[in-house]
Amino acid sequence: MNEHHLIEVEGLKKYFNVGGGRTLKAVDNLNFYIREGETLGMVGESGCGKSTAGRTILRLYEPTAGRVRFNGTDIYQLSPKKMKAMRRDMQMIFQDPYASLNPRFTVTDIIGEALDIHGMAGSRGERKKRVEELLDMVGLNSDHATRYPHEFSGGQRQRIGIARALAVNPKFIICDEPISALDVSIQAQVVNLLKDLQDRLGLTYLFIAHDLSMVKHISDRVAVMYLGKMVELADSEELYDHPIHPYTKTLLSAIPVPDPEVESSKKRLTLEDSGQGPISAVKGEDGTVVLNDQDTELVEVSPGHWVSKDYA
Amino acid sequence: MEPILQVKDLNVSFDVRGGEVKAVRGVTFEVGKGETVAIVGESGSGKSVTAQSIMRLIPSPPSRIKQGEILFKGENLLQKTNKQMEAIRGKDIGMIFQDPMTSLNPTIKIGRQITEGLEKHQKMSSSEARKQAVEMLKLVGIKNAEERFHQYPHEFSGGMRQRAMIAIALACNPSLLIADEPTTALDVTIQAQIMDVMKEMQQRLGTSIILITHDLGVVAGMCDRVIVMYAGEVVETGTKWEIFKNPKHPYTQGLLRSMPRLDQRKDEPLIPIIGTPPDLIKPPVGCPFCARCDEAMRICEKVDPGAAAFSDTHMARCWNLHPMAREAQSS
Amino acid sequence: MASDSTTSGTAWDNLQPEDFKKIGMDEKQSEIIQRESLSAWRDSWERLRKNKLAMTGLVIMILILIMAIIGPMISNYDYETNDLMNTNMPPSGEHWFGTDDLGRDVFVRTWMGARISLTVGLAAAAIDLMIGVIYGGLMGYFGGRIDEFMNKFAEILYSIPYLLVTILLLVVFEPSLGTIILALTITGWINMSWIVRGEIMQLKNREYVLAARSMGAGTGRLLFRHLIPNAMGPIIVTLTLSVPNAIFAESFLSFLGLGVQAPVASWGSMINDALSGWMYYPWRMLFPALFISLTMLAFNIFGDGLRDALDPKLKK
Amino acid sequence: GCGSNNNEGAGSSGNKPKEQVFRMNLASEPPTLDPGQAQDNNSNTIINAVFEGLTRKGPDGEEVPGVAEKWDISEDGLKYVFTLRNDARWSNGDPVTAKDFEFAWKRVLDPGFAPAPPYAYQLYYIKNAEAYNLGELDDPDQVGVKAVDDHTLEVTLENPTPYFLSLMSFQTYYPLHSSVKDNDKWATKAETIIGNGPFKIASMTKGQKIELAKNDQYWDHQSIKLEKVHMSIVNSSATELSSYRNDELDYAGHPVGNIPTDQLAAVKKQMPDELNIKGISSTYFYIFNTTQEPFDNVNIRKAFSMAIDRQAIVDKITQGGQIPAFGFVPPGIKGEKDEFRKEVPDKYFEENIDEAKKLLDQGMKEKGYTTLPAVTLIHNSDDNHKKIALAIADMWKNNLGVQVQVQNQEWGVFLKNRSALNYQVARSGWGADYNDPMTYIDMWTSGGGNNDTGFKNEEYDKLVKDAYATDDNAKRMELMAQAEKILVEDNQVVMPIYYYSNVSLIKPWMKGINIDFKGDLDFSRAYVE
Amino acid sequence: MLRYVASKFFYMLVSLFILISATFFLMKAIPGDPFMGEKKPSPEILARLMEQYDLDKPVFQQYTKYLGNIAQGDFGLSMKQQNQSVTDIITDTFGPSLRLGLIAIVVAVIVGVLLGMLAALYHRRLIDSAAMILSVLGIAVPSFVLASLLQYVLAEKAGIFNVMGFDSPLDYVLPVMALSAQPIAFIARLTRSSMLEVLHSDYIKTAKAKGLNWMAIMFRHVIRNGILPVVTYVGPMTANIITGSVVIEQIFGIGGIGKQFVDSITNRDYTVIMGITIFYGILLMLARFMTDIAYAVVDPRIKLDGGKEG
Ligand SMILES: Nc1ncnc2c1ncn2[C@@H]1O[C@H](COP(=O)(O)OP(=O)(O)OP(=O)(O)O)[C@@H](O)[C@H]1O
Ligand SMILES: Nc1ncnc2c1ncn2[C@@H]1O[C@H](COP(=O)(O)OP(=O)(O)OP(=O)(O)O)[C@@H](O)[C@H]1O
Ligand SMILES: [Mg+2]
Ligand SMILES: [Mg+2]
Repeated sequence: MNEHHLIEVEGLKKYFNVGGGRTLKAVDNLNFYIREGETLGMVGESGCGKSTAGRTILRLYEPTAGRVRFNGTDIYQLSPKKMKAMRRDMQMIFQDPYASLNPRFTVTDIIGEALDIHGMAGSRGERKKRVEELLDMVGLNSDHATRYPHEFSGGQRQRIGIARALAVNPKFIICDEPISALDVSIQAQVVNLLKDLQDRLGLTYLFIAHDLSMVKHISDRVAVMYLGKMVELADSEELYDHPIHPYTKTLLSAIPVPDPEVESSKKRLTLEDSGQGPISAVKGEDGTVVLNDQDTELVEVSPGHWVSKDYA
Repeated sequence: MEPILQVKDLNVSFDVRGGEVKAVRGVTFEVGKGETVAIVGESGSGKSVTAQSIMRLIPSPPSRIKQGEILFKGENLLQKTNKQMEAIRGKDIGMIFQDPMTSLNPTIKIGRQITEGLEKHQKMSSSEARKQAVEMLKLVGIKNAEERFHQYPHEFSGGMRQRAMIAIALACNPSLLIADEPTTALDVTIQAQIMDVMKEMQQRLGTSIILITHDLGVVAGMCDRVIVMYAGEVVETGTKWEIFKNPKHPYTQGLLRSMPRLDQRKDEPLIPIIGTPPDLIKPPVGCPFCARCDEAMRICEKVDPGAAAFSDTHMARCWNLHPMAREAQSS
Repeated sequence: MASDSTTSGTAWDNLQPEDFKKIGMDEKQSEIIQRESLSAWRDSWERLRKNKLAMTGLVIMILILIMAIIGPMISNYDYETNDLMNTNMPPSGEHWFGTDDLGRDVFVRTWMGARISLTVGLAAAAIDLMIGVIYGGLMGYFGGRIDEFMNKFAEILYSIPYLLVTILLLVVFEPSLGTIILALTITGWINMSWIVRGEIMQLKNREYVLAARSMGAGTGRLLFRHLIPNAMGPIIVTLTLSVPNAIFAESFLSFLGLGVQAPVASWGSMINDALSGWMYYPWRMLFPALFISLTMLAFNIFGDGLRDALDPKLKK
Repeated sequence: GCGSNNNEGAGSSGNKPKEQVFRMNLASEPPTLDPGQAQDNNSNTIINAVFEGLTRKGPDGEEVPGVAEKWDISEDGLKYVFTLRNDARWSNGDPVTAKDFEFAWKRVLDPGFAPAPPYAYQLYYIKNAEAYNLGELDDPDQVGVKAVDDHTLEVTLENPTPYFLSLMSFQTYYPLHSSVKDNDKWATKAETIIGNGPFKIASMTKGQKIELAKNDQYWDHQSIKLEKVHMSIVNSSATELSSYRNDELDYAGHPVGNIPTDQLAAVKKQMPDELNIKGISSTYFYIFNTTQEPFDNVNIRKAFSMAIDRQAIVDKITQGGQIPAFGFVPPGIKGEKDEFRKEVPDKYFEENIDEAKKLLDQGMKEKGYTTLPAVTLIHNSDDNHKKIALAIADMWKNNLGVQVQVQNQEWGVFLKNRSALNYQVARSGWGADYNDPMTYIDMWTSGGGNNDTGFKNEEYDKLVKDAYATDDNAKRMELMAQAEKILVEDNQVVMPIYYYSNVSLIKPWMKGINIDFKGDLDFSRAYVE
Repeated sequence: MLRYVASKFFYMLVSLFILISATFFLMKAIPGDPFMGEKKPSPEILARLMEQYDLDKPVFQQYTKYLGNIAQGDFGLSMKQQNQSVTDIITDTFGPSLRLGLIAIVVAVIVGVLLGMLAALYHRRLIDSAAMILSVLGIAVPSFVLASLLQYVLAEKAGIFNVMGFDSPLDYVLPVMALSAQPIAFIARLTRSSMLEVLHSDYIKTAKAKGLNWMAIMFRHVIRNGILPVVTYVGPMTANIITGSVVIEQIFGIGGIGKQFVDSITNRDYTVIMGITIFYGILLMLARFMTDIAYAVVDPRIKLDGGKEG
């Protein structure tokens, strides 16, 4: 890890038009950077905009406003052709290992597609070799190459997804809840694999999850999102030990710990529940957009620990 | 504690194209009055099938309850007629399903979905049922219950829907509540709230709960006893203290080990259980966990282990618990 | 629970020490996949094959197809030669399906009619497929303004009186089978495109599509490699329905006198010719009607089976 | 058979109506009930029942007094003076006067009348009628029709016209009530149709049925026995026959309906007494395009015409007692004394395959063909036309060895193609407007509006012109016979196929129904027995 | 809501305009004119007729004039049926088609849904197969064949009904049967498959877990959710059926708008063609609109002015 900022996100906004002239501010003014070789964890309630943020950073969604710089280049300014080339450097691993693999493709085709798109496989043989190499890298063996996704277990599928992401030798991978859909006993396999790959290939991750114990385990720094905004960002140890924002605190207190002793002595915090999910809170009753009134600006309260201005 | 539910040697199979899926194989357990029992286990290990067999809700065909007894308050549910079951469902046994998004009828108002059961079982008039339902909504922590009563499920957030589900399941004050992964689809904060609601309800109404989950964290916070299932079998049961502090079965141990602890060091890798569970069309002859087990021995491949008891409440099925296993290893 | 007792019948005692030898991990294959490897298409075919009803449909379709090919060859008659001395003869050893009002052999005409009707049906379906899938695919893929515009266009086309278009086509082009097929497909594809559109709209938000996009896949690749193949289930069902629909539509054109040119017959035109005297010469209507109905039936049940076979939801 | 299980038992005689009502079917809706506008059978059938001209047709086709009690014809045949009866009344009770005739006729001729009535030419026999109608003459008073007083109508003709009197029972010559003057839509509503015939319109349901009721104001209402006439409007001949069998109709078939040919054989067997076949003066024929290959050669035309078996067509296909035609003018048309066809037999050619082959060879030689160019036969979409065309094409194939493609065309397209001479062989048919051979002969003059063959023959034109000019009936017939010979025998411009017949079914209890030479249906004196 | 209706209305106008233009030029491109016949009018008369109906002008001029007229609500006079206004023709002939069509639709929906529900309830049993075979037959027999079979068997042979006519209520039976057979079959199949899907859904399990009996489950939970595809189908079908089936009208002698339309095309009765086309276009658009509303009524998740929520 070094101090080079591989990814810089500035004032990123992504609004959705949800009909009736209403706007849903799924991502509202994100500002952060990710150092090269670092893992930035991102946690938050379901629907708070984590996936949207991830997809917008990869320009799978066109942003409403803001800038994302990769190695200093603003990717939103790139022409389609340049953008396509840029995609080699930025990849994504998806949440649902069942939905993210085309059921009608063989493993070879799934992994090889990226090679085809970028013209990275000269001959058929070369392509095959590369696919086998990738399978090996994620702990699958080469006779899996001709099979179809439905023949694999969830953990294995997720590995295929990882192999696909690795095919183009990316520098940066967004992992969008890569383990949420997996069985507890399998999750660890995938997390270990991701960490291992990072060490070997020097990858940079944005790791999205809502399982905080996992996030803490894998991340160097953690960002907490709430209702489309980032409310706290700090080194993972620091964040877990000294949470400041009330939502972070609630979140931490809600983590179930597989230990009856801890659980029975634990005191849970609750945010004053508005009775509405985060989504409807944004929509408002009369169709107008209700903005939550927090200030979106983060201030640094201790070195590397940023929190929403109101709670600083 | 007197048992309210006893499941004895339950065997359930599904007839599918490739053959017979033996989804539940000889499951035996009991639930005491006012007790919360967790059933944990890997996906596909037969947790839901067991639960739905109790309610007699598994679709038949393709399913068949091949063998066993389910005694609810001493009466065998498997011998009840459909009509008799209708009288028990919802009234004596309530059930909450995994996915709050799909388990509520999208075209019927929340309130109506609660009063339905009340009208049927408590023979209430619609206005009485309504009052009761609003009461229930308040009880599960939904504010503006009167207003919410008239809303449709899609106007509720996930957490609220699951609360509504709880209100439906508990409306007739059942003596047993079966909650099949009630929080898997929700995020941690909401999950915590739902668990609180359930606990509170239990205290208030004295309900027995069967909580199905694969999240050991939830179990630790919520339950009295734990049943660990693997590949259609019960591999370990015990109080939560016994299971968490002194797990005997390698699967239980592996499960506990694979979860990261908050105090765990960064460079300390997680310890996964490698491999995948067996295909239940051809369940292995020996121990079903054998293929994934670090401690597997020759016998494990050949013979399914019997139960070894460690206390009145703690039992596990593993050859390693056999006295001879220790001898063989020490030698 | 009693200690040291067994729940199963196996003796817990009475074992040999070597049974308790550990087996190393390498002795076990950890990543085994039990199920035999089948491609998604093969898998669907397997399931289809086991569906008796659907296979019956398929067999009927094939039989009719075979008869359409060889039927006219195995008869001594041709479809157009009149025999005014032997009009309206009931079925006999001489004329298996009887003769019609010009003394033509109904057997030969039925199978010649099958050729025409099936050609019309299959060709119309194929064209519907091509246009409908591409148009619907583009609507669904792009969404938004483009979708709205294309959709409106389809809607308007849909409400233009079809009869006018047909007559115009028959005037502008030589009346021929091709013209009839063209007339049938000019609005026929719209339904298909709506189905494809709906399907693509759902599919395009699937994560594997997003994944392909994140890899830099272009529109063509997304549409033809990812989206359309996965919408194949509903497409095929619609397709199997559009074959018989086209056959019917042609028979309606025959009813209005705009169908195939005599002496060439289609099932529809044969029925139409026979309609006014069917009480006296039922065989003239029975055979073509029977085969239209059988074809419809076969296509319908086969289509149903195919949908089941292709539905990923039913996949285990 | 067709024994119905109706309440009252079996057989067609079982369900006879209890009142004096006549139930029939129209194959299509009459486009107009305005006598000045009507051109088709359906409209005429109703108009003939609702209106009455100066004369009407008697049971044998002769002219009997209608609104006119008597008439005088001048020596030169150019002036007719009609005396109207006193008791002729409109259905609202107003008297029918000579003015009503003058008004009606001039209305049709009025060049400003919209829409322009296509049958205005039927009035062109009247002096200056044509000139006025075509706008060459502005003063309507110069038209040769004049109401001298309420009961006297004076008509002056352009040329002597022997059949003029018969035209008085033709709808264009019917009177109109003065109330129609300022009501464009009078003919579209039952209430505003004021007639002077035996019946009045009781109700009309668009596209579905028309009901007539007896008109008590009619001068001869004593002879009218029917109280009501029900006309359903159904296009399907199978349905028509089916409802006839089911005793829902008392009459089925021509001229306003149809009996499916496929069922004729059965009908003949089951209901021989109810079946009515009557030859009428219409001809079914094919025309050759004489301006296009290969039918620009007369021998080829002849060969084609001689190579078919007309008897087989009428026996096996049309099955309705039609008569094979070898001439153009059909039977039933008056000649000098008797029918024209009896006086001038249609022996213009004979069917002869060998001869046909020879002629074909000869024709091909003349044209320098080794093989005949592709031939297409067009007809408009209709079952009967299709069958006949197929049979004829098959005969040509068998007898001449030529492959002819049959093509049916949508009505409008067909007409367009035919009149644009965009065809080789086309179906055609012609019915009489009036009872004289001229209605058949004059259409083939060079450039005639209905001459869709490209046939141009000066001799023919001259014969027609001469026939028009002469007032000698024998001479006229002679000239027209010569013209027909040129048309059929010498040039074979048309290939006659058969003379139509009127095929209908009449329930045994229906009496007094009359069908005239044209096939027009007259039920005014019918009754239920 | 108002906004929604207003924008819908605007789109309808634009669509209608395009429809009118397309149909107009299409119609004019077809050879023939309203005054043709076996006997042609004389050239002078023809010219006069053409002039009187503006047919002698350039097509574009005719088009603009026509647009102007319909903008004022004047659909003109029929060119074939003298002096009858197009509006009258449409109102007169739409009545029977509408009556017949509505009855047929009601019958089709009731019978179809019942049949489909029975089949779904007895999935894979005898009743299921019977219902489905019946419905496939409904699809497999061309309607004109069915109509003449019905006429022969039930009217001519059994004598229960009249072969034709459209006066007494009994006269509706045969055409309704012939007209509704196909929709019944389609609706039954649609209902069956969507009911099956609903029956396997989670919320039906919830309902069962409440201890409801099957009647309550069926009528309260299943039907409403299972009916959506039927609603989708019924919308355009309604527009199609109430605008008349040429075949059925022709066979049973019903003076409906379907027959009228085909006749007007055959006769090149331009004003009537245009009038009915516009009328049909409006009906179709209304049907779509009604379908949207029906959707919103049946499924509370669907909002008229935005997609689907939740
Ligand atoms: N294409 C879209 N159109 C409209 N709204 C969208 C779209 N995609 C996402 N949203 C909305 O944006 C908000 C943020 O969604 P997002 O998927 O980013 O949340 P998330 O934090 O990833 O949640 P989860 O943990 O459930 O994955 C949600 O309210 C969602 O409904
Ligand atoms: N309808 C069915 N048809 C065939 N097999 C079934 C059916 N339902 C369940 N099974 C099989 O029964 C076994 C047990 O399933 P069950 O749903 O009880 O698992 P579970 O423990 O609840 O898993 P999860 O945690 O994923 O809910 C699985 O192997 C599954 O494939
Ligand atoms: Mg997400
Ligand atoms: Mg489950």
